[in-house]
Formats: sequence, structure tokens, C-alpha cells
Amino acid sequence: MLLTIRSLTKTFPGTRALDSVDFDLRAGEVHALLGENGAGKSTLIKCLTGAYQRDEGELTLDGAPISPQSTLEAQELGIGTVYQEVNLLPNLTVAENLTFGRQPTRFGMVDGRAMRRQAEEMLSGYGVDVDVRRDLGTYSVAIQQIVAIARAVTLSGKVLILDEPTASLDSREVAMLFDVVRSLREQGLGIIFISHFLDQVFEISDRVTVLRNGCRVATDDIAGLERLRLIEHMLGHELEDETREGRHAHVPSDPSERTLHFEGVGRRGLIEPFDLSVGRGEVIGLAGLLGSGRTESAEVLFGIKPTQTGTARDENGEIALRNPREAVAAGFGFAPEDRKTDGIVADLSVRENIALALQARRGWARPISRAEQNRLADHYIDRLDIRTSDAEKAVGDLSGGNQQKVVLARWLAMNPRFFILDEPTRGIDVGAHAEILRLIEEVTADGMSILVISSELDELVAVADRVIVVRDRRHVAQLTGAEVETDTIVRAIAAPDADSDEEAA
Amino acid sequence: QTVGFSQIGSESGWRAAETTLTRQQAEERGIDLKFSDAQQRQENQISAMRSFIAQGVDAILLAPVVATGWDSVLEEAQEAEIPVVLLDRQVDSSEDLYLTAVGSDLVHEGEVAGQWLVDNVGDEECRVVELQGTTGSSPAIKRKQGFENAIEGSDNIEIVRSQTGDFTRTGGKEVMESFLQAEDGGGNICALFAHNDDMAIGAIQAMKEAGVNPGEDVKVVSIDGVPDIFRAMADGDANATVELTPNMAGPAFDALNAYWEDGTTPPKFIQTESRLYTQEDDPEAEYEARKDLGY
Amino acid sequence: MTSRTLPLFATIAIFLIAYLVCYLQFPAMLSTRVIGNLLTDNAYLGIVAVGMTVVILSGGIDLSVGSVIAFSGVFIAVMLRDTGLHPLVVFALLLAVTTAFGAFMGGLIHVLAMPPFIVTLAGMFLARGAGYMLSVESVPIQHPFYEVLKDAYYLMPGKGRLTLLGVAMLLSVAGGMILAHRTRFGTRVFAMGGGAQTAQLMGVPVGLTTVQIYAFSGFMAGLSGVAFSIYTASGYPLAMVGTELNAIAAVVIGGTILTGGAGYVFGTLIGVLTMGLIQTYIVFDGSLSSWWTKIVIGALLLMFILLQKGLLRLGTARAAA
Amino acid sequence: MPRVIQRVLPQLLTLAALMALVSVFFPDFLEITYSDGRLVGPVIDILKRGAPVALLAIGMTLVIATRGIDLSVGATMAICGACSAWAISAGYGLAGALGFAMLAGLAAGLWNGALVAVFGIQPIVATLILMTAGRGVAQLITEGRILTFNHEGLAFFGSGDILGVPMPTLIWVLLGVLVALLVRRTALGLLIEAIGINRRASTLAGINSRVLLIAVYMASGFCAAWAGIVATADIRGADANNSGLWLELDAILAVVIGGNSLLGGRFSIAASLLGAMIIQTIDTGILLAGFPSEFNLVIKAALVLVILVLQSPNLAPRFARIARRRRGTPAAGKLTTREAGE
Ligand SMILES: Nc1ncnc2c1ncn2[C@@H]1O[C@H](COP(=O)(O)OP(=O)(O)OP(=O)(O)O)[C@@H](O)[C@H]1O
Ligand SMILES: Nc1ncnc2c1ncn2[C@@H]1O[C@H](COP(=O)(O)OP(=O)(O)OP(=O)(O)O)[C@@H](O)[C@H]1O
Ligand SMILES: [Mg+2]
Ligand SMILES: [Mg+2]
Repeated sequence: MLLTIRSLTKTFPGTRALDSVDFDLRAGEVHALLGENGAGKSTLIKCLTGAYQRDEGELTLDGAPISPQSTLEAQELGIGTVYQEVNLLPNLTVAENLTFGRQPTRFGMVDGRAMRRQAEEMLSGYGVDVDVRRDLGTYSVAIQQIVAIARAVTLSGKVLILDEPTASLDSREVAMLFDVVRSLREQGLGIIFISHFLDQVFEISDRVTVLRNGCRVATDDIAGLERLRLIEHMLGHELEDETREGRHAHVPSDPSERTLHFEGVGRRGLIEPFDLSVGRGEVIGLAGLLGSGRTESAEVLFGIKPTQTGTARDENGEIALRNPREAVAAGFGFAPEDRKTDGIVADLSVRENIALALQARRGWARPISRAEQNRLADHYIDRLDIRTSDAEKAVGDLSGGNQQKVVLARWLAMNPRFFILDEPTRGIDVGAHAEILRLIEEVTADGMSILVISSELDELVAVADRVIVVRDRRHVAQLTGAEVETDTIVRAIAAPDADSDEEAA
Repeated sequence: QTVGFSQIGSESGWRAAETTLTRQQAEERGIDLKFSDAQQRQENQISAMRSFIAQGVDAILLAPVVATGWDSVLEEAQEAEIPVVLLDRQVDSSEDLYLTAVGSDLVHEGEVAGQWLVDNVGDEECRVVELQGTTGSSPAIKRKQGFENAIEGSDNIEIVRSQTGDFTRTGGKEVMESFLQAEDGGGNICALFAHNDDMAIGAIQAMKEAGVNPGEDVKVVSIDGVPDIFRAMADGDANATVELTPNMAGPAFDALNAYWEDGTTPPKFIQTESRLYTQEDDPEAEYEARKDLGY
Repeated sequence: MTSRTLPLFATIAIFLIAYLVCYLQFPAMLSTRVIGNLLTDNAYLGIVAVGMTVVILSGGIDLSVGSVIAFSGVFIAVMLRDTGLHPLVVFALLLAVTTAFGAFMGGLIHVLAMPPFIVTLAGMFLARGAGYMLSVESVPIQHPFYEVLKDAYYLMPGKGRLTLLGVAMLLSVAGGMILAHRTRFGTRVFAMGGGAQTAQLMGVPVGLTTVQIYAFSGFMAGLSGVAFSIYTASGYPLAMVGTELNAIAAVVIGGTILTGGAGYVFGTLIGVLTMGLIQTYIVFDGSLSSWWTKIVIGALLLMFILLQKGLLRLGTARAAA
Repeated sequence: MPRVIQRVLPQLLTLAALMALVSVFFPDFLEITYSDGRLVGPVIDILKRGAPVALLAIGMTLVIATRGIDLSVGATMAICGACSAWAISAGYGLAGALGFAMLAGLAAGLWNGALVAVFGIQPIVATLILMTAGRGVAQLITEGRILTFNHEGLAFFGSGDILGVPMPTLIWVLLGVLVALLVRRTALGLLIEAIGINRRASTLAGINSRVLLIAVYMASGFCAAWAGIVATADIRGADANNSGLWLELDAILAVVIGGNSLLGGRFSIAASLLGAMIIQTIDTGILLAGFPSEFNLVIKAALVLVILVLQSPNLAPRFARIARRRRGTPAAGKLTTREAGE
């Protein structure tokens, strides 16, 4: 056994995040760690790498007891880790991030050329085109994710830990990552893989361990394990109708009913001017590769990066969208892609985070009463199944997926008429995933219009009435009705530049 | 003629008056005055002097913030053949390095104040509280020293409390309040010696508010001779002040003019008078005479 | 020119333009005398600002440096007066003391998880208080070795002096540049400025690095104290009040971001020279009253910062287009 | 225990300990007498002398909650004091004097707020500019002299008293209560905390962070105006050169001793006010104890360090845990340095 964990326990004020968990990792296996949001996966990892101090429990590596007090110590023991949210330094260059702590030196000084060479080598297996001399922060989340993986792979002499590494990657990059993981497995590394994508789990892992509420509920070989059974382990009950029909089959979209119109909105250097009309209760999907300009489209629509061209109007005339406040006033909502920096207000409680946007709209002079806030918080904690010890817990202390739910709750409480969701299910477990899709259905039935950005085409197919394809910062195609199928979307994304006749309406 | 003037700063009304008078005196004599405010920092004064030298002025007036550390810049001035006149405070450099110094003797000021107290209390037991200037500044050190010299022979006079009031009214008032608290509501205090008038004025207010009668219950003696202290004397709240004239530039320009004309070297120290004013000296008139001098 | 170097170039450009403006008004501004003075008169500030740059790059701040410089002056003067030690020995002792003091503050910051602003504020009181306890008065330094140091200058054509102090500052800046931009320690500093938690997860020994950073700042403050003692040949506990704010302003004008993680040591040199230029300009003009001096310094400071912001915005806009 | 009390408990304990310490050196410290219709005693002195720092700390708390800092409050104090003294001498009467001072304070705040929120200059630097230039402006008004006035009405704000309680004390208590009510009874407190913790996310949630930031700096200027009025009224003159000199540092110290994080977010005005009183107790205690003045700074630094150590976020939970263990309740999990959460 390469790595063993025995009766690991970790308590936070008000929460027992891990309750005497056992875990084994063999050399040369990929071991998936599964569980709902807040089950304790990330906590387990952090206790293992010394980022958190555990309360109880023994760790052994290669038969010898270990007790890393810091991540540095863990690195030196040969444990390389990619943490859930990208944990690299945006203000350093890619090369510095990759070689951090082990930069080649000459006469005590960092040898820049050798460092660059080393960094380029580290990245060579991943098929990305990156200038390692540029600041990491200038690259997208996806690139950062890959850099983090490349770094962890190099550091992992014995164990590689990947905490939701694929959350912001598209299928091409996932395939590339899995190639790397497979070759590491062949070299005899032990790999811990955390993901909410069961397909990926089945594709790459040899064994799975399932956590629920901080306890280990099962460890099994993947071969012969049934998908539904696995989900049952995770949720503690069966999942109701996990797979469903795409809804475009049910709701035909009639262009004449569209009430919200954007004409020629765009911004130089970010996204070329595009038109968009939205109908009541309609769900529009935005598909495209990483960096294609989906997020930018959303930011322009929500006034974060104000439009330089074009207008927006509804039945009552033109609407101003110069900043998010005006967008909110116009009845828009926006759940951003990067919840950590753009979404949550970490030190405020779950209650306050949920009430925040509503309060901002009402103005400072009319506070939402405490009772009302409590009611709101309880309602959404219940409805979105937010796992928290109570509504007063700081959002920053919630697990990643639950933070995402809080951000959704904040906007649902506003009951916007046009709700933009950028990667709404990133890092969300299967149960909550289904719950969110159901929720979208519910609110659109009440008349809310939704724009969903997602890298998971299945998800788009499942919810969208219409899909717009974005490529190279341009809206290049629109798929409606029966065209909304995974294959057609993939083809539209990959189509060569024959877009002149296919240009979005 | 162009003259550079490196002033310490504008930390008090007295200094503002000195600046105003220097400008006035320069104007009267048709001298082009280059003024530089060093904001209490010696390094700014040194660099200002160097800039004056680089600019090639005809003379430099320097009111040094501190006594030490002027040798090298004075040497530079000498090499460039620019005479330097020190105003109101001294430096501890060699006398060859500057033309002359105009000022009063800080120790002497303290002695005059102390002597006045000695003369006025007679044989009574007298517990004195002292408001010091900014800790470490040369007026604070020298005035304290002079005062102590003067009362040395009188065993009945004793400094019982001494704290810094930073040369400010607020400081004087705050420290005096705590002195009053500590000394039985002021009943135990016979006299106050303040290193400058501003602190004395603050302390007078503190005494009045505490129901102590300044000038009678507690004798007040201080140094500088700013207009407000004369008004306090006129009101009977203060007893004595030792004047430090802000017109240092007049004698300095006179000395410079003589030097430019025929190379007369003035004496190395031109001492201004440290005159004692008491309530008998028609404080009302003194106030009127001073109130527009830019204090 | 990458987005990273943009602030640096903006700073340099503004400095050169400002110098040109000054020269047009006062041709004497371009003499070697003024240039020599600019280096010598700001040597103490330049040296301490290098330390401050490293601290700010790490996302911290050190308010104690002004007091530490004052303490250093008093320490040296008192030691030379009361003991027979050679100045070089005293310098070594002093640097050991100030470095230890910095390290102590760094340790407190890490162990107590207190913000550097507050810990170094207490340090500022403490260092000045310690200076007072050594001597309340200013103490002159009379030592033959100091004469040697003082007279060590190279007379440039035009009577400008390139002094030992000026050279020491340039060397400090060069050393700081190597330390911050070319060593692993420097990368750790930038990493801490990018985010302490992330840095910790990436394996930065945060505690040790914090101690090292403030120790370095303490060392540079001590060095600056030595320079200042040579400059004024005395020690004075009241000296250098508010120098920390000048140092911070110089660092910021030099294009370093106060929240840490981005900046250049060389920019700090330009920042220091810019501050010196403002001073010199005001003295050359010589017509400002005490209060207008303050207002004009503030206004020029604002102008530099706004110009820099403007240039940056222009630059990024062009890069985006 | 009510939440407010629980929040300020460390500050209360510190203050009590400090008072006990001063009493050792000065036994009559806690004595309060009533004479000539006024309360007299060292404690009353502290409540009165601490007014400027306490007033500054109110505004500073709000600014710090937004993750900013306001170095200009000392200079603003000087400007406002000068304005009030000038207005009273120019015959605008009491209302004019107070009005001009408050306007000047608000204007100073507007300037800072605009630099921070509109031009995006970092708060330390933005306010450093006014810190430098502001004192010049104040001196411009007074022409460098102490602008004295003879107006009992204005002087009342410095040395008057109502029912024996000194006016400065009443002013800071009143303003403190008003501001605390204003931020806690409305949503302002929440919104300020939100932009302090994550300005970007707050803006995306529709908060008008720009206006709010400006308002907060204006509040700080307003508080500084009152501090300036009190200081000026106290000595019946505007001392532009020295009024509020370096007081910004004491105000920041008060906020931090009050347990507020310099990184923004959660704040408590009551705790900051207690912090101001702690600082004033140290200052007055040093004066009363009668040490030579060279020791003032060292004593202050040492006491501040001790207080910081005791209140440190790393040590405080440890003390709390020990206390809890004494009471027999189970201890919470060990928290290292604000653990790296996701
Ligand atoms: N720093 C912290 N302070 C307090 N509670 C915490 C902290 N970090 C995590 N928790 C709690 O511990 C529990 C486990 O969280 P963890 O992050 O391990 O979940 P997870 O399994 O990784 O979930 P996800 O899939 O959403 O990432 C959650 O209930 C969370 O609220
Ligand atoms: N594979 C890549 N190689 C180089 N640069 C990339 C790559 N992917 C993205 N980028 C860069 O990242 C920047 C930001 O992309 P952004 O994330 O905003 O786009 P997006 O369409 O919203 O994609 P997603 O939301 O899936 O991450 C773009 O400027 C792009 O140049
Ligand atoms: Mg997790
Ligand atoms: Mg995106």
C-alpha cells in the first residue's frame, strides 16, 4: 500500500467535516474520491497535505508514518496536489509558477533561460500554446488549471492529487489530461482523483471511495460497479429521473414572442457586435471552446464591461446597461463563472450573501428585516439543499459546490426576468446538478428567461431551447429546435470559417 | 543680491513671525529672498542649502533645526564662497565655517525666567511644574538647563513635575490638566514654568477651567513673548515672559551688507536681547505692537 | 513592452519629462552639481526605499523605518562617543541590531497574524523611544574615519560631486534588483504579495519568509541610518520623522503596487529621484511660503500618480486593441 | 450575554486591566468628584481628552471596513478647526463656524473618496496626498499663526459641560451612537462590509460601491471636522501647525485595538471607541504616573504590543479555549492561521 489514512478526523467550529475516515491508495492506481458537495473531499486532501492540521488520525506513506505540517513538507515527501480552486499566483509568470521553489540557479541567481526551458518542457505534453514568460493571470482559468496540473505532476514523486481538475476544461483538454494521468499510473504513481463527472470517473479510475457527511460509506473496484449504485452511495438515496429528455422538444420558440432585444452589442477587443433576442421563459445556451468569448458576451450583456456599440430594449423602450447596477435595475441577474472572486463575499454569512443583491436593489435606507432575511435564507438553504451547519456560517467556510448554490440563491431571491448563468454547475455534485436543472425548468415555467453558458454540452442539450455558438469572439451560429443536439453543436463549434452564411441572427 | 533662506518649518506662530519679518526685511533692502521650508527635517535643510549653492546665491540664511551635522554642507558653501549666517539657533561646527550667528542664548533665556521666579517667591516653599518643549529639541534642553541653573541656589524652589507639552497649546493644556489632577487640584503648585508661551496659554486655560487662578494661585512664567501672552498678562493670567525677538533677519542682513560692501567680518555671535516682560511693562501696548507681525 | 513593465516605463518617462520641464525653467538644474546632489541628498531615502520596496512587494508595509534610521544615528554617535570602537565595528553591531529588530517584527507579524501596519507602527514608537533612551540631545560624531568617508567623492566636471553615499545608494538599488528579481527569495516575496494563502499552498515557508523580509527591511534601515549618520555627522533622536511615508510614496511613484505582488526595485530609484526633483524644484523656485510648499508637494505627488494612471490606461487600451 | 457585549469583551477587559495598572502608579486614579457643577477626576479627563481620537476612530472604522485607510484625518482636523476659528472671527456666528467646519470636512472626504473610488488610487496614497497638502491648506487659512477667538459659544464645545459631563465626551458618545445606529439600523453596515470584503463581487451584486466608498470617506471627513472643532474650541484657537498632528496613527491604532481587521469587513464602532479610550488611558496614565518624558514612547509602544499580543487572532482563540475548558464545554477544532479555505 502506497498511502494509508487511518481514522482521520477533522472538526471545524460547528461542523465535523471528517469523521474517522480510512483511505488506501495503491501504487499504480487511480483512486476516485466521490461525494456530495460538502462531503469532506477537499478537507481530506488538505489534511493530507498539511494545509489543515488534522485532529486525529494516522498517515503512512510507503509504510512510514508521515505528518506533514505544511504543504511544503508534503511536496518534499513527493505528494503533488492540484487544489480545488486554482491555487497559483497570477502575478508571477507561467514559468515561475511552474518551477516555483525549485528554480534552476546559477551563482545563487535564478537562471532565467534554464527556467523557461524547464517550464516549456513541463507543459509540452498538454498541447497548449502558452508563452511561459507572460504573467499567469493573463491566461484563462482553463490554462491556469493546466499549469497547476503540470506543476503538481512534476512535484509528485509518489502521489498525485487532483481535486476537481476538470471543472473548467473542455473535452479535448480532458482527454489530454487523462493521457498524462494514464502514463503516470504506468510509472507507478498513486493518483487521487476528485470529480463530479461520473463519466470521467468511470473512464479513468480503478477504484472509488465515497464519502458522505464526513464518513466513508464505501470503497469499491470500478469494474462491475453500477452507476446508479454509486450515486445511491453518494446521496444516501436514489436519484429521481437523472436522465431526461431535452426540453427543446417540448417548447417551441417563436421569434415573435421575444421581448428583450439586444442589437449590435459588442466591445472592441472582447466580443464582436452581436444581436440577441430573448423570449419569456426561454433558455438560451451559449456554446464554444475555452476563450471563445462566452464569458465576455455575458459580461457585456450585464454591463460589467459596458458595451461600446449597440442597444438593448424591451417592450417599454431602451434599457441602459452601463454598469451592473443598471442591469440589476432592468431585471437582469448574473451568476459568474469565478465564484471565488466575483461571486461570494467570503466573510459574510450565508444569510447575508443571499440577501445581498436584494438589499442592494432596495437601497440602504430600507433594510430587509432580520426575520425576512432568515426566511429567505432558510427557504433557499432548503430548496437548493445548501449544506451548511446554519445560516450564520461564513460563506467562505462552505465547500465549493455549496458556495455556488449560495450565489444562485442570491439571484433567485431577486426573481430576475433575465438570468445569466456562467457555468452554473461547475463543481456541483450529481444530486445538486439534477436539482439545478429542475430549478431552471421551474423558473422558466414562471416566465424567467435564462442564458446558460456551459462547457458540458449534455447539459446545454438538456436545458436549452436554442444554442448560440461562439468562436473567436464572434457569435457564429444559432441552433434551434431539433438542431440542439450534442453532435450538431460539436460540429458547429469545430466548423471551419465558413461562418458568413451561418452568422447568428 | 539673492539670498537663500532655509527655514526649519512653520511649527509655531513664532516661527511664522520670523519668516514674515525676514521677508519684510529682505524687501526693504531690495534683496531677492529664496525661501525654503524644511518641514522640521534637517536633511531637507541640507539639500536646500546644496541647491542654493548649485544655484549660486550670494548668501545663505540658515535657521538650523538641530545643532549637529552641518560641517560638510558649510564647507561646501565656503568652497563656493557663499557666506552663511545662522539665525536664532546655533550649530556646533567650527566658527570659521559661517560668517556669523544671530540669535539669543537659549540657556540665558531659561536663566532669566528662573531668576524672575527666584526674585518673586522670596523664601516661601515653591513647588514648580515645568512644561517642556519637544523632547530632544535644543530649546527644550537649554531652557530647562538655564532655569535649573537659576533656581539652583534656592532650596525652597523645587521642580516637582516635568513633562513634555510639545511646544503646543493643546499639549500644554492636556499636560497641565494631569498636573492639576496629580497635585491636589493645583493646591500644591506654586508656579508654572513653560518652555514657550503657547504651552503656557494652554495651561492657563486648563487652570481656569479647574477653578485655579493663574497669575495668583499659580505664577506663570514662560519664554518667547508672543502677542497672546501679553494679553494674558494684561488680564492678569500670566506673570512674566522672556522675549525672543523674531527679527533675526534684520541684524543678519546688516552684517551681510557690511560684508558685501567692504568685507567687514562681523563678530561671530550677534546676540539679541532676552528681555523680561512682566505685568508692569504695559502688556496691552506690547500686544498691540506685536499683533500684526505674523505671529 | 509587456503589461508588467508598463508602469516602470511610465515612471521613467514622467521623470524625464519633469526633468526637462525643470531644466527649461532653471537651466542650472542640468548641472552635475544638481545631479550629484540629487544622488547624495536622497541616498538615505533610496537605501531605505529599497527595503521598503521588498516589503511592499510582499504585500506588507514597514512604518518603523524612519524611527530606526533615527535610532541608528543616535546609536552610532553614542557608541563612538562612549566606547573606543572603530566605526566599522559599530556599523556591524548596529546592522545586527536593526536586522534583529526587523526580524522580531516579522516574527510578531507571522506568529500573531497581526497586520504589518500595526506591528510596525508599534515598532516605530519603540525604535524612536529607544533612541530617546540613548540620548535626548543630538550627539555630534567626531571621528577621523568619518572625515575619510565624507571626503570620499569623485569630482565630476562642473564641480558636481559623486559621493560615497550616492554610490552606496546606486549599489543598494542594484543589490535590491538582484535580490527581488533574480533570486528564489525574490520570487517568494512576489508570491506572498500575490496572495499569502496561495503562496502557502504552493509551498512558500510563509513564516520564515516574513521574518526574512522584515529583517531585510531592518537591515536596509540600519544601512540608511549609517548613510544618514555620514550625511549629517551626528545622531539625533528626533530626526527622520515621517520618512517612512516618503519612502512609501517613492515606492508607489516608482510603480510598485501597494497591495503587493507587482513592481520593480529600479522604479523605486526613479521614485526617489522624482521626490528629490520636486524638492529641488521648490528650492530653486524659492518663492513658496511654508504652506504653499506643502500644498505644491501634495499637488505634484497627485499629478505624478494621475499621469502614471493615465499612461497605464492608455497602454493597456492600446494593448487590448 | 448580548452579542454587542460579547464583541467588545476583550476591549473592556483590556481597559479594566489598564486602569488597574494605572491605579497602581497613581492611587487616586478612579476617584471622581463633583465640584462646581462638574465631574472632575482622571477618568473624566480621559473621557474628555480622548475625544479627538475617538471621533476620528468612528470615521476611520468605516473607512477601514471598506478595506481602506484614511491618513488625512489629522490634516482634515486642522483644516476644519481653522475654518471654524476663521468663521467665528469673521462674524459668521456659531452656526456659521460649525457649518463651515463640517462643510470643509465633507469636502475633504469627497476629495479622498473621489481619488479612491473614481480614480482608483490606493487609499494610503490617495489620503497621503491630503495629509501632506491639507496641513498647508489649514496654514493658508490661519497664515501659520494660532488663530485665536473669543466666543463662549464655540469654546463651549471644548470646555463646556452639560450636567457635569464635558462637552467633548458628549459629542463623541453622541456621534458614535448616531453613526452606529445609522449603519446598523439601515443596511449601510452590511453594504459597507460587503464592499470591504469583496468589492468586485459586491458591485456585481448591484451595490453602488463607488458612491458608498465616497460616502464613507465623507463620513470620515465629517468626524474629523468634529474632532477639529473640539480641538479648536478646547484651546480657543486654531493651531493649524499642530492640531491633529500624527493623530491619524492613534485613530488607526484605536480601530485595530478595537479588534477590527485592517483587511476590511466586519466592524464594530463601539469597540473602536473603546480602543480610543484604551489609548487615551495609556497617554494620561503616563502623564499621571510622572515618568520622565523620554520614556513616554517606549512605555506606550510596550503597552500597545502587549495589548496586540493578547488580542491577536492567533492567540485569542487559544485563551478562549482555555476559558471554555475551565467551564467544561468541549473545545472547538484547532484553527491555524485563518485556514486556507476554498
Ligand atoms: N475553513 C473551514 N471552516 C469551517 N468549515 C469548513 C471549512 N472548510 C470546510 N468546511 C466545512 O467542511 C465540510 C466539508 O467541506 P469540503 O470542502 O471538504 O467539501 P467537498 O467534499 O470538497 O465539497 P465540494 O464537492 O463542494 O468541493 C463542509 O461542510 C464545509 O462547510
Ligand atoms: N487554449 C488557449 N490557449 C491560449 N489562450 C487561451 C486559450 N483558451 C483561452 N485563452 C485565453 O483566455 C482568455 C479568456 O477567455 P475566457 O475564459 O474569458 O473565454 P470563455 O469563452 O468565457 O471561456 P470559458 O468560460 O470556457 O473559460 C482569452 O483572451 C483567450 O485568449
Ligand atoms: Mg471540494
Ligand atoms: Mg468563461
